[in-house]
Amino acid sequence: MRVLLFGRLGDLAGWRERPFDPPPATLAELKRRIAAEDATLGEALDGPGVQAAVDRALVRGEATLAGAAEVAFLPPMSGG
Amino acid sequence: MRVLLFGRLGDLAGWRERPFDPPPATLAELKRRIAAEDATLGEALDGPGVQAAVDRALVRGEATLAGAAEVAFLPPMSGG
Amino acid sequence: MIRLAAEPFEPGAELARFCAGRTETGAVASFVGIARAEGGQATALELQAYPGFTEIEIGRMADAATQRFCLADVLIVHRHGAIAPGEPIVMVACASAHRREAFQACDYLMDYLKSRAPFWKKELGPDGARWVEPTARDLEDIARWD
Amino acid sequence: MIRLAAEPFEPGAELARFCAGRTETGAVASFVGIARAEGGQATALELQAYPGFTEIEIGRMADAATQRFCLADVLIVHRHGAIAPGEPIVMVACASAHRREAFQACDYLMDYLKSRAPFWKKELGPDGARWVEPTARDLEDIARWD
Repeated sequence: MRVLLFGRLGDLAGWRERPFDPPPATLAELKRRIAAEDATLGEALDGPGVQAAVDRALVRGEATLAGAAEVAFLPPMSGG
Repeated sequence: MRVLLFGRLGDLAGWRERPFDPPPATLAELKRRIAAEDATLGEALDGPGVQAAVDRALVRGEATLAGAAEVAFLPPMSGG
Repeated sequence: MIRLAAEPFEPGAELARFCAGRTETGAVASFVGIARAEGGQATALELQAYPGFTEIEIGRMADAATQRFCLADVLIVHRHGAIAPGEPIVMVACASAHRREAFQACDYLMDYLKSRAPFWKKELGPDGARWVEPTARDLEDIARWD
Repeated sequence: MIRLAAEPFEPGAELARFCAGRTETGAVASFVGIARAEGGQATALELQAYPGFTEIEIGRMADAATQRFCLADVLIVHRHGAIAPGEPIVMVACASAHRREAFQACDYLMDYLKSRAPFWKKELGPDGARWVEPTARDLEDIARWD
């Protein structure tokens, strides 16, 4: 499974894309594994306005990752 | 002195530009002379929303035409 | 920049010029009004201007909009003469530091052009010609700004 | 039409294409956002998109705007990658039968892009880099439409 970090999350982590194998079963497990390696990043993922997308669809709250190929963490957005 | 008619006034009169010599002394005199020749046009010049410009400046109500080179009658405007 | 155009103009080329070299005014709102075919009901438009008066009156409104909405630049191009369906009639572009002001200025100037700018517009259709005056909606639109 | 552009685009050429052959939808409102130099305080912007997700999310908003404002057509072009001062970042164009709807749709889509579209924007200046999040004004702007 691929994990993508956007905006300030990528700068904070020092990476923007990483494989996670074996794939975690749920979004909560993925966050726990990330926090275990990098507590600051783990906290940032639960910070205000950070959303998650599983296979390019926004999810609210908890989500299963069974069969998911890509999880992205999206801090507050601003284009234009 | 030159008189210009715009929009539907020109169609109504059958002309868009005409010299008026000797020049009338006031806007009222000009309108009287026009109405004497063409009563329908004379009435239209006093119709709703018709404005007059003397030497390319809008005038309200009565105006002297001493030294004026051009009087234009402007029906309701619409561009764009 | 205020321009009366007796010949067709190309809005894309106008916008390209208007945006070029703009490194401090980040917001450019624009509007293009195009002559409609009305499904064949309109075969052409004839737009009269009063050259020497029309530009000055429009310029006055552009100055007022510049003050009111803190614009860095305004462009108004307006056709006159015979206009075929599909041809641009008018283009307004407003550059400002912030997008809200640019949008509002553009909207305001279009409302003004529709109901108070010195143009007279005749629609020629299969059933003859008629002079177009501001619609009830045009008058409501301009009244928003008074 | 929604397009993410990795290279500079030319708003004039986009507008020319968007207006071409338009004989029934008389009103085209557009907006161009240009990277500001901020008097030398901003040396460049870096805009991240999430290709494959960003286009779909923007497309959803463009469809919503099309319904809400009875649009005939929408164009959104948005840069990503490194953007120099003076380069266009975003262009929105909306075609409609009436000008008010075209303006509103354009305004709405820009508010959306500023505060809810999947982009992340880093300003690089002489004092380093900072990630830009929606401002208080951006959040007020988008709240107008809810």
